[in-house]
Amino acid sequence: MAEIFVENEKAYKRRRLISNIVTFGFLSLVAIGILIPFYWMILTSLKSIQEIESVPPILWLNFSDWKITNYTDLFLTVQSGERAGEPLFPFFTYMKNTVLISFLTTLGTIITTILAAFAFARLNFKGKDTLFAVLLATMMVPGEIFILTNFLTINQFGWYDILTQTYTEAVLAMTIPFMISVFYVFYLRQTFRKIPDELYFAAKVDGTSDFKYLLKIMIPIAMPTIVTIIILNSMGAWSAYIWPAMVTTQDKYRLVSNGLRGAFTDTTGRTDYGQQMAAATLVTVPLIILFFTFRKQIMRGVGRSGIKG
Amino acid sequence: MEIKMENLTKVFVAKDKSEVRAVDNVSLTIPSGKLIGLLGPSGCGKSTTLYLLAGLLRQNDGKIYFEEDEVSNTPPEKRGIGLVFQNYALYPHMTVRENILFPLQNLKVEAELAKQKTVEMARLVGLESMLDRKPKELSGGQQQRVAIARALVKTPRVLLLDEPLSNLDARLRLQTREEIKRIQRETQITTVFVTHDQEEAMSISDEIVVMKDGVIQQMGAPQDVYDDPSNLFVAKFLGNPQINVFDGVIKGKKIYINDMVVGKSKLPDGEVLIGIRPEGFIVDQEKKSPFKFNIDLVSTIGRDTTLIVDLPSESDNILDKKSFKAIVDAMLRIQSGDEIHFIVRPEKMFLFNMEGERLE
Amino acid sequence: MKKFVLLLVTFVIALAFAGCVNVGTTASTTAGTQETTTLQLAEELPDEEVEITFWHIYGTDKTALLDQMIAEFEAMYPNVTITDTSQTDYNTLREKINMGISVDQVPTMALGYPDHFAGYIEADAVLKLDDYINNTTEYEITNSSSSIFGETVTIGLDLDDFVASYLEENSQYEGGYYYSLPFSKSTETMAVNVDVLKAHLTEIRAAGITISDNGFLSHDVPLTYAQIEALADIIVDTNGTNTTTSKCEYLLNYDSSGNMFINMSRQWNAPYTNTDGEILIDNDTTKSMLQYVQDLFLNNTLALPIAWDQSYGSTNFKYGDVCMSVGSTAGVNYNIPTDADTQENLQFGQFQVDFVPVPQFVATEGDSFTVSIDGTDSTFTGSLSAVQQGPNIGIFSSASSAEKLYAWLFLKYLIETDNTAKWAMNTGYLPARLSSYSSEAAIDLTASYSTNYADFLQIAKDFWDADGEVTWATTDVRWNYLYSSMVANIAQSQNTYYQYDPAFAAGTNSAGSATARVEAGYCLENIYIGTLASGSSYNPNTALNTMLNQLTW
Amino acid sequence: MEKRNNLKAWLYLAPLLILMGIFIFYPLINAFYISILEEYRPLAPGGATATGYTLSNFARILNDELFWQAIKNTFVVAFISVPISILISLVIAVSLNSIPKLKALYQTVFFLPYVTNAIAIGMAFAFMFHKDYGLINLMLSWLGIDPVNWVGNVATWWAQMGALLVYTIWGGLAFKILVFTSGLQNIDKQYYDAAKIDSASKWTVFRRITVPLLSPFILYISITSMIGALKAYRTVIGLFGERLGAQQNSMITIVAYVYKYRSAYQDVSAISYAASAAIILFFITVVFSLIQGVVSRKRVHY
Repeated sequence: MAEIFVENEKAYKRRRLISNIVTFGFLSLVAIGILIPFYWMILTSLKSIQEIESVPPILWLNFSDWKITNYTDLFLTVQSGERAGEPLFPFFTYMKNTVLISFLTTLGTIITTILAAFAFARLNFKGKDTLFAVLLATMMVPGEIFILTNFLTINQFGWYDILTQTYTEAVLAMTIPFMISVFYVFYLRQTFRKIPDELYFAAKVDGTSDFKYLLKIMIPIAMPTIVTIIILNSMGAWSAYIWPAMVTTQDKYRLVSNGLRGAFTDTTGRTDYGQQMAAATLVTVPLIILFFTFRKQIMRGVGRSGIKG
Repeated sequence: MEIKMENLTKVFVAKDKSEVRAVDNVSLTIPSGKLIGLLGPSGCGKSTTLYLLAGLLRQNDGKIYFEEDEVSNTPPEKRGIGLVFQNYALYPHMTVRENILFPLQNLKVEAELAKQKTVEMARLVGLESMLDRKPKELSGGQQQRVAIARALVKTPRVLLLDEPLSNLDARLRLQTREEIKRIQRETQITTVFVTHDQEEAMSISDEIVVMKDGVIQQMGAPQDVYDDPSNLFVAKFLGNPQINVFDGVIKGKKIYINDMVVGKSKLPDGEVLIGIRPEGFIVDQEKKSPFKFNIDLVSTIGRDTTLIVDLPSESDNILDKKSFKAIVDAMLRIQSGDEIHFIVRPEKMFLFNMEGERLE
Repeated sequence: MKKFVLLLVTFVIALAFAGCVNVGTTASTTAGTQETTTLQLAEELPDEEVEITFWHIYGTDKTALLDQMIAEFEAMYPNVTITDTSQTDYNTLREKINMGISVDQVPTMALGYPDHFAGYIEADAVLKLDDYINNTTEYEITNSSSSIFGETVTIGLDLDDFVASYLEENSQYEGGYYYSLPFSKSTETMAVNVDVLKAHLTEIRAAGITISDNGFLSHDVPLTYAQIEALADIIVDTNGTNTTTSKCEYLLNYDSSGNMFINMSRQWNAPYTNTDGEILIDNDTTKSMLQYVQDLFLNNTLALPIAWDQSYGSTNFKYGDVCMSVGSTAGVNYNIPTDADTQENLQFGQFQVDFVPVPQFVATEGDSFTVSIDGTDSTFTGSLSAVQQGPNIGIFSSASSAEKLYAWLFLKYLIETDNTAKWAMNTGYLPARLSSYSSEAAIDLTASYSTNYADFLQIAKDFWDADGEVTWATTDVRWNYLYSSMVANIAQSQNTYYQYDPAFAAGTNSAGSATARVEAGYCLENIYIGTLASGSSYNPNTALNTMLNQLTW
Repeated sequence: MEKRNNLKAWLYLAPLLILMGIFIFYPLINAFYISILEEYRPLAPGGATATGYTLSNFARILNDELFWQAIKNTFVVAFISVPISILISLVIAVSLNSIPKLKALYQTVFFLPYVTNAIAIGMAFAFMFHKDYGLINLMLSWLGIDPVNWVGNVATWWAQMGALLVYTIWGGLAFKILVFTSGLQNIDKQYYDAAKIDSASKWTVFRRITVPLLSPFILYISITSMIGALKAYRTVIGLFGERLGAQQNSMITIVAYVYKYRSAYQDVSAISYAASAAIILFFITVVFSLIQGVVSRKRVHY
């Protein structure tokens, strides 16, 4: 039998306090660790070259010392050439493209996902389980395996016309192959399956068609999941860069990440960290704003997506 | 192990900042080696009291002693208690053996001994053959017994049971009730048993404690409390069917219900509440008693007949509900529509003031 | 079973969309086997609207001049529109063209390196230019609105006016045909910190090196590596830059490790690759050479820009970490310390910079030289060699005959004597034509300054003749062109021993010449890292083996 | 169950299946096909050609030192970053669960890396790891540790790997923490009360209650992050740029290896090498998933 340990009120409170301090201390330390790269990125973007290259590094800049030239330089107009009149870092063009691509991809994904999830959740057909297993299995396949063939396919479709590619074609090439997500089908199917059968039978008795039932009953009920899918999927376009670079012929058709790739180097090949960080900040900020706007949905969605799919 | 609670108070603060005094200034001594039933309707604070004893909740005020040890600030793991949860809280990923072994491992009991104790305990609760099953492979009753075994294996000073039978079906409940009683008797551990089921509490407990709104109403041996409730709440809470409560008057040492004399009292004149247990009615076969009614419904089960009497409309005021129940001998063959004269057994009749406090 | 049926069906459906692979027993490559048809040109110069696309990689600084030339050309031929597109870098450019070839979508003409063209030739996508070069057709311009109305345009091109090694580079392909013509050529020169040399005049002269009183080395006779080693003994302080004794931490930076490997292989007559695509680096001379280079690395005689985490050593040359730096002639001005630099970083202040030819092992072709490798002297036969680099322009065969014709005319226009000179003066590249050196045409370099190429070259000569003590006013525009002029002179002095590396596409068992060059660079970098980082397992042998592993299989 | 309505179901599935057929199944099969083609020239005029079928593409990959370097790097990233980040995020999730206040704030902060651009933050990390101007070495100097050359050209392999691991772990925490906190919320609090009664120490509770009860989540996370780690690429690009390492290719990963050949497909068979490498990656992924599946059957408790 354990020895009985009796402590007084004070000891109890102290113990609670220490345990709280340790916990909060640990969490705060991690939180700082998480935030540091963001801070460092923004701080660097506000420094002059001299400040960036000072040793030891400057950890804090007073507001009055902020240099926004790194940002303004990004928007300096190119004097001549193909991109004459456009900014050095065509942030707004990239943003516009990214938002459009993200919107279209998400729209397409939602449509294919809802239809397929409905079929898997609600309808009964031959080979359903096998097909579902096959689809799930494709989630394991590294996407790299597809990329070359897909490029050739896009070519066959006439969307990659090196000389005459239009914006529409570029958009098609960037969106159509990504209008599928087995993961979301799986995720939505789970939600659909939680909707009681009785509702379906009741609707059937009322003479509602399957499609109407999907539209009027299932989709509204599953709305939180669908919203989650929409948000998660829209964020994807922010990170995409291999494919957009591959299937677009012109810089102005590309997405934000592609803009970052053209590493900001000065004429001697030295990295211009200030400009680089300014561009990185510009790319990061919209996402962060989006995140804070939909914080609850995003976090709930991602959390749930992790719980058994 | 005697348990003593002194002025124990637990206040919960809800999200809207409103306060609920779940346990309100409770002082109570639980004698060593007894099985105590902590009884009350849901929300009365009985579970909170149990959790305070366990140390899972922390009192806002007051003290708890196990014998002479004050354990008010002792964390649960150091109080030396065993607790059986309402839904058992068996670790789903551990086998029965592991579940039982777990507390011993935590107490660093020597492995060989721990093993032996586990088997002993499993034998005590009759689950020797199930040691290697997972909880979900057991029936509710079996799970319950594993929970008890786990609570007992470390030979706790106190065993606490939180509504341990509520998840069982009726038959199992009876059986397990006996089991708990047997085990408690064999181990002689001071046991506190929380339930909202008065029948359960009364059948199993050495003593019962009736609680309401965080306050102890009465404590005593089950039959004592039943026979001598200290207030209307206790009287109503104990007994099935429930006690019948009538509005009555005392006039000149006599007790009247609707001008019908039902007994005598030394109390001064005035309005009272009269509680009469269903078994307190005796059918006056000579039909002399003025206390008479037409019977509405008769149901006979075995040797008892329950009479349900709908009160005439003009006598609305005599009862807190529209009917009362009387249990009489089935041999009387009473049928609905019969007019029956009742005599009330004085020991089954309790007088309360309008606030529900017991008079005399 | 069902899922296989399903997959099979999908497969069949999908195959209907995309093209099939033609699997045969013989490869259908036709490089060099095409017939040498004599080009039949139209009677009249076509007057239909012609759009020519031209892909390059130039940034804004150079596209301005290019745009100007395009505008001029379009004025001459009003029915022609030239769309130039920068593909930002050579890899993208090549990748895009390669993709384009498979789907028959390529620009009319493009900039490219020989190995790019080797790939295009393999895919039978690029035009054999001999048909135009040797063509005798002449057109009279009758288009009334044209600025060259009434003039006669000849199709043929006189190759005699081009630097011989450039021509060799552009006709090294199978069959000896021209698939491209030199456009924007460059070579390597060596920048020298004159102030540091000047501080050690006596010691340098004692080592038998010619040096002027103001610290200028010879601009005609290259330093030998023996002299480099001697200089290292004098002005390298391995503990770091020592400004009080005017010593640098390293003697010589070499920007392009790939160039260094290839060029030094030639200087040592060490086999590297050949036009058949054979990888020949696995030989004793190369191994000795790498051993020697490692010794240079070890005693800080030689450094690569990775020593400072840079792609180029020019910044650290300015900063004074290194006293000499070999780099492309196109990047001269990055070596000059100016007011724009952070002054405290300039350990020697704004010192005088001079440019000299790249170091050689021998003074005359075929001489022998002796080097000490790990303390043992070995003798080799050497060659003179300087790297020749810079892109050429080719025309794709898929264009219509009118497009090809105008593309050719445009190409011809770009490499016209005057335009070549202008391009050279503006960009720091070197003229591909000999006549440019003596081009009489004065070219407006700025609104207020106009010169011809000969005068341009004279700027440096005047400066050198005065041993740096010129009396030009600080506002004199010649200061702006001094360093470009210097490297142009140096380049000219090197052009008798320019060498190019053989271009070839990847084969089934070995990589292409582009990969070979890249791996050659890694090889030296790996050796260098092996000398710098204790954790590296690289030495000359392992680095060479890695290179071999990457190039052959 | 309702009657089978085959045709209707396939109609609903059609948009997904058609797209998958074109962009997933066909390229998948095609990759296998390409990988066994001999002297494949996808860009040959008049259509792709090959001279026959062969397994030599795989042989070439397996003889390539760089491929083994990629395997080594990828495995080190996977086997170090995955367990560490799982452990850290478990501890964080458990700590988060135990604090009464500010939970939402901390959760939000911890989630931030999830919603950022891998390249952008990678560049920020690269700069943080800069030998002279970076924050990491400054912080090390506070602890009296000499500056380390993390991502510079002459950085040792382990220094680079260290930087890559730090970035990888940093980027991977968000999702794991979120999943684990969601998982923790799904655990009945009574088990913890029971454990307290059973005198379990905090560590015992963590080890014997929390971890086993979270095991389905841990398994899910370890499979997904293992697969994710095997596909590491953007972290390397973000941190080191196209050089894929402080020295050329020193941090190359399997996916980067695939891309290396993707961009070299003007070369004969280069695409076949890329396909072969992708297929090897595919099999590695499958093997890992299977192993984890088997482990799960033994170790995941319910």
